[in-house]
Amino acid sequence: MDLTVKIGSLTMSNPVGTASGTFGFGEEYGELIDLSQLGAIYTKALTPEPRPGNAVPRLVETPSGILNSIGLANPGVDRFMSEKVPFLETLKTSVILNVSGSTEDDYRKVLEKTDSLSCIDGYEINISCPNVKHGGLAFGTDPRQVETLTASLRKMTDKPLILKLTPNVTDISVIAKAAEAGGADAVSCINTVRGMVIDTRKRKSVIPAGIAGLSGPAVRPVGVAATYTVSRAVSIPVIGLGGIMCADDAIQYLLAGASAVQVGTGLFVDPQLPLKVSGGISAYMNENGFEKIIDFHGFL
Amino acid sequence: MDLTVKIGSLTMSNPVGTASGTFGFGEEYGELIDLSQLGAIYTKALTPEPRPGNAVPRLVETPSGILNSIGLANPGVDRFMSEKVPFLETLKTSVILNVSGSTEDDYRKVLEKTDSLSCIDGYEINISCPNVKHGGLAFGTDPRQVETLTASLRKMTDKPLILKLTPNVTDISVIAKAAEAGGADAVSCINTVRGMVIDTRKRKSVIPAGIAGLSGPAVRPVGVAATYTVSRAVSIPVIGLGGIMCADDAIQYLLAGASAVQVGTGLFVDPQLPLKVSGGISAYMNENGFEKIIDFHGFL
Amino acid sequence: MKQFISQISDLQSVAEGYYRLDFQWLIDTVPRAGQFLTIKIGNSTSPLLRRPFAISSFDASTSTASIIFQKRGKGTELLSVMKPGDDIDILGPLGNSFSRIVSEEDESKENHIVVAGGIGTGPMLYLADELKNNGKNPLLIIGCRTRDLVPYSVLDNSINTVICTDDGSAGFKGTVVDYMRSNPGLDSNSVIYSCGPEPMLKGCQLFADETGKSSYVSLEQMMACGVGACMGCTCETRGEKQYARVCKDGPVFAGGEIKWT
Amino acid sequence: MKQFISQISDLQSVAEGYYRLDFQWLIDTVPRAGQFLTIKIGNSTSPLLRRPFAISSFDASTSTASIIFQKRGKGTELLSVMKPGDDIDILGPLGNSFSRIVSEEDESKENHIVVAGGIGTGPMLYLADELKNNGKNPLLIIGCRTRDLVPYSVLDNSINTVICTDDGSAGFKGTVVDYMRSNPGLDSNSVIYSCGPEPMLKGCQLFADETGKSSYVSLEQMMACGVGACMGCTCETRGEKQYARVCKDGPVFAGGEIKWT
Ligand SMILES: Cc1cc2nc3c(=O)[nH]c(=O)nc-3n(C[C@H](O)[C@H](O)[C@H](O)COP(=O)(O)OP(=O)(O)OC[C@H]3O[C@@H](n4cnc5c(N)ncnc54)[C@H](O)[C@@H]3O)c2cc1C
Ligand SMILES: Cc1cc2nc3c(=O)[nH]c(=O)nc-3n(C[C@H](O)[C@H](O)[C@H](O)COP(=O)(O)OP(=O)(O)OC[C@H]3O[C@@H](n4cnc5c(N)ncnc54)[C@H](O)[C@@H]3O)c2cc1C
Ligand SMILES: Cc1cc2nc3c(=O)[nH]c(=O)nc-3n(C[C@H](O)[C@H](O)[C@H](O)COP(=O)(O)O)c2cc1C
Ligand SMILES: Cc1cc2nc3c(=O)[nH]c(=O)nc-3n(C[C@H](O)[C@H](O)[C@H](O)COP(=O)(O)O)c2cc1C
Ligand code: FES
Ligand code: FES
Repeated sequence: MDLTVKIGSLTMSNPVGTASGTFGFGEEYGELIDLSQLGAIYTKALTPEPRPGNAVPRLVETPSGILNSIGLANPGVDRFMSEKVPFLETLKTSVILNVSGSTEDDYRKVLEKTDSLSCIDGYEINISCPNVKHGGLAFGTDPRQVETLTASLRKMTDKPLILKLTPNVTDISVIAKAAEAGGADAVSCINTVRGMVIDTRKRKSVIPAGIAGLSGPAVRPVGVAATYTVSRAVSIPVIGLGGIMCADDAIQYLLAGASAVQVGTGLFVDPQLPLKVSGGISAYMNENGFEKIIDFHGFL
Repeated sequence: MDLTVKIGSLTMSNPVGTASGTFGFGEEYGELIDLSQLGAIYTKALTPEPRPGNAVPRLVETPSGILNSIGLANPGVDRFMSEKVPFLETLKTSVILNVSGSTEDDYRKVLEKTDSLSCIDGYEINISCPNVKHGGLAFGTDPRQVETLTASLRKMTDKPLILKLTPNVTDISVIAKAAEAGGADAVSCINTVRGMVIDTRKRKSVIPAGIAGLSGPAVRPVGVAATYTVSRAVSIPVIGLGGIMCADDAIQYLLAGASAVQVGTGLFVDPQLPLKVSGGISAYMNENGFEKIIDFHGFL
Repeated sequence: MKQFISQISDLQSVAEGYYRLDFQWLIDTVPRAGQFLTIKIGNSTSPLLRRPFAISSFDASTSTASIIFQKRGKGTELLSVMKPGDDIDILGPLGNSFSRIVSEEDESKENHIVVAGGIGTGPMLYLADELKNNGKNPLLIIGCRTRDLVPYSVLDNSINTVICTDDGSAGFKGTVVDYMRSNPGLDSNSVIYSCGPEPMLKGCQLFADETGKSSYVSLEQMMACGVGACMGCTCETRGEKQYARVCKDGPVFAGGEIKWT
Repeated sequence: MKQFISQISDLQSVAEGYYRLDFQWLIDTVPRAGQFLTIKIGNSTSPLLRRPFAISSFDASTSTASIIFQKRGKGTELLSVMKPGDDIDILGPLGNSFSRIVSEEDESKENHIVVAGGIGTGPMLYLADELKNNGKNPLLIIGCRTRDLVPYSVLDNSINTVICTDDGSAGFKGTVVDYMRSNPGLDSNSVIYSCGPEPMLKGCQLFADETGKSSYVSLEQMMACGVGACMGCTCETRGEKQYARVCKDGPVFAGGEIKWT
C-alpha cells in the first residue's frame, strides 16, 4: 500500500498535513505529535513585513465551528529566517510555506528571500487576502488576478506552487482553472468562509474586525463540495480541507477528488488528529483493497 | 412597543416568519403553533408545473446543520389554487408566496395566476434556482439577470416583492443592489449554502443529486455576515435568516441590519420556535428601551 | 399531535445494543400501532434534528408509552445513557398508523402475520398487541442476525411468536421470509405486516404477492420536520415520479403502493 | 505538556455556580501555580473547542490535581454534571506559571498579596499554597459579589485569608482594591498577584503602581490551540501594536508589561 502523494516535484510521505495558521511553524505542537509522521506542515502565513495581527478577541466559537480573525499575525520574512528556519531545518517532514500579501509584490518578496532555503519544500499561496491595489477585494475572487499572480510566482520558483482557494466566490472552478492556467502545481481548498457573530449584549461584533473566517466541522460540507467541484475542473492535484475531525471526514475529501488533505481546526480539539487520520486512511485502504491514493477517485 | 414591520405596502404584525420550504403552505404546523401569531408565513416554493422533487434521501444531518435537496417538490400553481388557497384564505397572518422557476417565464406564470388572490400578501422570489436558458447557473449569481427578472416581475404586481439571495456568490452586495435597482421592495438572505456529504461506505454522495443546500446553526455566521453586508449596500429592508435557533440569534440578525427574520431549520427542532423568538425580541426591546424594530439598527 | 416535555420512567437494555424506554404520555390522544414520535436529544446543536422512533407499547391505565431503540449513532447513544426522571422532549403521535390504512376486508381476515426485524421490532410488538386486543390471534415473526439481538424480555408470552436467526443461534435458522416459505400452512387469506430493514420488507412484499396475501409495510426515511411540511422524507410510489411523505402519508403503506427498487 | 485521558475522582459544588473537579494527574510533569490545562468536554462538535481551566491544587502524594470552575455556558454546564469515574481528556500543563515569571527579587520579598476574583480563584488558591510551602506567609484576598459565591469549603485555614464582598454580606464590604487601600499597613515592599475579572486586575495594577509595589497578573483570553500555535489568544503589550500569546507567553505576566485599556 502506497500512501505517498506527489505535488509537482515533491513527494509527501502521506496525504495528511496540518492546515496553515493552525500549526504555527511546527514548533509548538512538536511536544504533542510526532512531526516526522505528518505528510506535510503548511506553515502560518508569511508576509514580507512582520504583522502584529488584529485586535482581540480574535476568536469566537460558533455551532460546530470557530470564527477567527487573526489578521495574518506573523514575524515577517526576516525574523522567519532567523527564528523559524533553524527549527524547520531539523525536520524531515515536507514543509509548505504559506505566503500572504496585500500586493503581488508582497508575495514575490517572500519567495525571493526563501526560495533558496532547502527546508522549504513548496509554497501555498493564500489568495484570500484583500488586494490593496484592487479596491481590497481578495485576490482569490478574480480569475485574472489569480492567473497573473500564479504566473508571476511560477517564474520565480521550481518548488511546488499550491494556490489556496477561497470558497467565497460564485464559481470556484473558474478560479481553480485560472490557477492551473497560471502554472500552479496544485490547488488547495477551502480557506475560511465569511461569517460574523454579534454580541447582543454589547451590540457589536464579537470580533472587532467585523466579518471574519469560519472553519471547523460546520463548514465541512462546503469544503467537500468545493473539492468535488474543483477536482472536476482541473487536472492538477487538489488538496482538500475544512472541518476534518476524523479519518472518515478525510476520506470524504479523497473520494470527492482530493489527493491530499489538511487538518486545521480539528487540531485544536485533538492534537493527535493528523496521525489518527492517516492511520484511518490506511485502514480504509486495506479494507477496500485500495493500493494508492488515486484509487479513491472516480466513484462519484 | 411596536413590533410591526413594513415591507412595501405590507405591514407584518411582528418580524418573525417561517422560512420557505420548512413550513409547507402552513397547514401541517397548524396543530402545533398558533399561526395567527406569526409575523409571516413564507410558503414552500411554487412553480408553474407540479414538481415531484428529487430522488431520496433528500436530507442528511451535518455538524450543527442539515443538507437538503428537496428539488422544489410542490403541487404546481393549479393544484396550489385548489388545494392550498382555501386554507390560506382562512388565515389572518401575512402569507408570502415563495416563487421558483427554471426560466423567467416560469416566475411570470406563477405571478400571473396568483396576483389576484387576496390571501397572498407578497412574493419571495427564490433566485437560487438554476436558469436553464443561461447554462444552468443560478439566476441569483448574475446581477444583470437579477435586475431583469425583478423589473419584469415588478411590472406584474403591486404586492411586495422580496428577492431571496443566495450566499453562494463572490459579492452579495452587488446582487442585492441589482434587486433594488429592479424595483424589489426587500431582499431576504440567506438561502442555503452549497455543500456535500459523501457516504464513505457506499462511496457516493449521500444525496443522489450531489451538491445540495446547507442550512441550520452551522451557517448562522454566514447569514449574519450576509445580512450585515447587504443592509449596508441597499436602502430597502433586509430579511435575515439562516440558523436561527433562539431569540438571541434573531437579535444578531436585527442588529446586523435586518428588519425581519425567518426561522427555517430551527422549526424542525422546536415547532414553537417562531413564537419564542418573537417573545424574546420583545423582551430584549423592553430591557434595552427599544420602541421599534428600527432601533436595532446602527450599532455596528 | 402535540409537543410535550415528559419524564423517563424506565430505561432498560432489552438485547445487545437495543433499549426500551418508557415515559409518561402526557396528552389525551391515544397513539396507535405504526405511529411514531420524535425526540429532541440533548440541547446541543449536534445532534440537531429530532430523532423519530415508533411507539412500541402503550398502557392507558398508567399513561405510559414506550419505544424500543437501537444504539446507532450519536443521538441514540446519548439517549441510551439517560436516566429515569430525566426530561425528554416528545412530539407525537405522528404518522398514520396501521389502523388507518388496513382495509376493512383485510382487518376482518383470520390470519395476521406480523413480521419484525431490527429497529422495526418496536412498532410490530405494538401491532401484535393491538391485534390481540381486537380479538385476533396474530403470529409474530421476529428476525435477528443472532441470538443476542433477540429482545426476549419484552416479548408477550400470550402472543404466538417465532424467532428467526440468520445463524440459527435461536429459533428458526434463516430469514423471516425463509420461515414463511417453509410453512405452506399459512393460507392465502392472510395479511402480512412488516417493519424492518428494506430487504426484509421487499422480501415480505414479494412473498405476499406470490402467494396472494395482503401486505402492509411501515417505512423509514430520513426526516426533518416529521409533520409533512418539508417534503424531505418521501418514498417513491407507483406511477411516474410520484412521491409520498413517509412522515405524514405513512409510515404505513399498503405494500402495493410502493415502488420497490 | 501532554494529552491524556484521566478519570474524575471528585466533583463538588463549592459555591453558588462554582465547582471543584479533582482528577488523576497521569503524567510526570508537576503543574505549577498559574499553569492551566484544557479539557475536551463531551464528544459532540458543539461545544467544539477544548476549554481552558487553571490548576487550583496539586497533591503529589496522590497524584491528584484539581480545578475550580464556574458554570457559564454549555461547556461548563456539561462539565458540572459529570460524575466521579467519568473519563476526561486533559491537555496540560500549559502556560508559564508564576514561578517562571516572578523575578528573584520579588520572590525574596516578605509580603505576598494574592488577590482572587470569580473564575480567577482556582489558580490563586494554588499560588497561595505554593507560597506557603516556600516558607512565605501570603495574604489571600478573595473578592466576590456576595456571600453565596465565596468558596468557603476549599479555603485553607492555615492561610491568612480576607473575604471581600460587594454587598458586605461576608467579610469586608467593598472590592479587593478598596480593602488594600484601607489597609495602609501593607508596605511598599510587597508583591501583588492577581487573577480575576479585568477591572479587578487593572485595579490591582493601578494600586501597585501608585504604592510602589510589584504586580503580576494572570490573564484570560479566548483560546483555540492553547499551545502557542494559532495566535488566537493574544493580549496587547507595551510598545506599538505588540501582542503576546496568553497561552504560551502567559497567562502570567508582569503587570507592567501589559497595555491596559
Ligand atoms: C418513522 C420512523 C420510525 C423509526 N422507529 C425506530 C424505532 O422504533 N427504533 C429505532 O431504533 N429506530 C427507529 N427509527 C430509526 C431512528 O430514527 C434512527 O436510528 C435514529 O434517528 C438514529 O439517530 P442517531 O443519531 O443515533 O444516528 P445517526 O448517526 O444520526 O444516524 C444513523 C442512521 O440513522 C438514520 N437517521 C438519523 N437521523 C434520522 C432522522 N432524523 N430521521 C430518520 N432517520 C434518521 C440515518 O439514516 C443514519 O443512517 C425510525 C425512523 C423513522 C423514520
Ligand atoms: C488561561 C485560562 C484559564 C482559565 N481558568 C479558569 C478557571 O480556573 N475556572 C473557570 O471557571 N474558568 C476559567 N477560564 C475560563 C473558562 O475557560 C471559560 O469560562 C470556559 O471556557 C467557558 O466555556 P463554556 O462552554 O461554559 O461557555 P461559553 O458559552 O462557550 O462561553 C462563555 C464565556 O467563556 C469564554 N470562553 C469560551 N470558550 C473559551 C475558550 N476556549 N478559551 C477561553 N475562554 C473561553 C468566552 O469568552 C465566553 O464569554 C480560564 C480561561 C483561560 C483562558
Ligand atoms: C486560527 C486560524 C488561522 C488561520 N490562518 C491562516 C493563514 O495564515 N493562512 C491561510 O491560508 N489559512 C489560514 N487559516 C485557514 C485554515 O488553514 C483552513 O483553510 C481553514 O481553517 C479550514 O480548515 P479547518 O476547518 O480544518 O480549520 C486559518 C484558520 C484558522 C482557524
Ligand atoms: C428542507 C428545506 C427546504 C427548503 N426549500 C426552500 C424553497 O422551496 N425555497 C426557498 O427559497 N428556500 C428553501 N429553503 C431554504 C430556507 O428557506 C432557508 O433559506 C435556509 O434553510 C436557511 O435558513 P435556516 O438555517 O433557518 O433553515 C429550504 C430549506 C430547507 C432546509
Ligand atoms: S419529514 Fe418533513 S415532510 Fe416528512
Ligand atoms: S490559543 Fe493558540 S496561540 Fe494561544
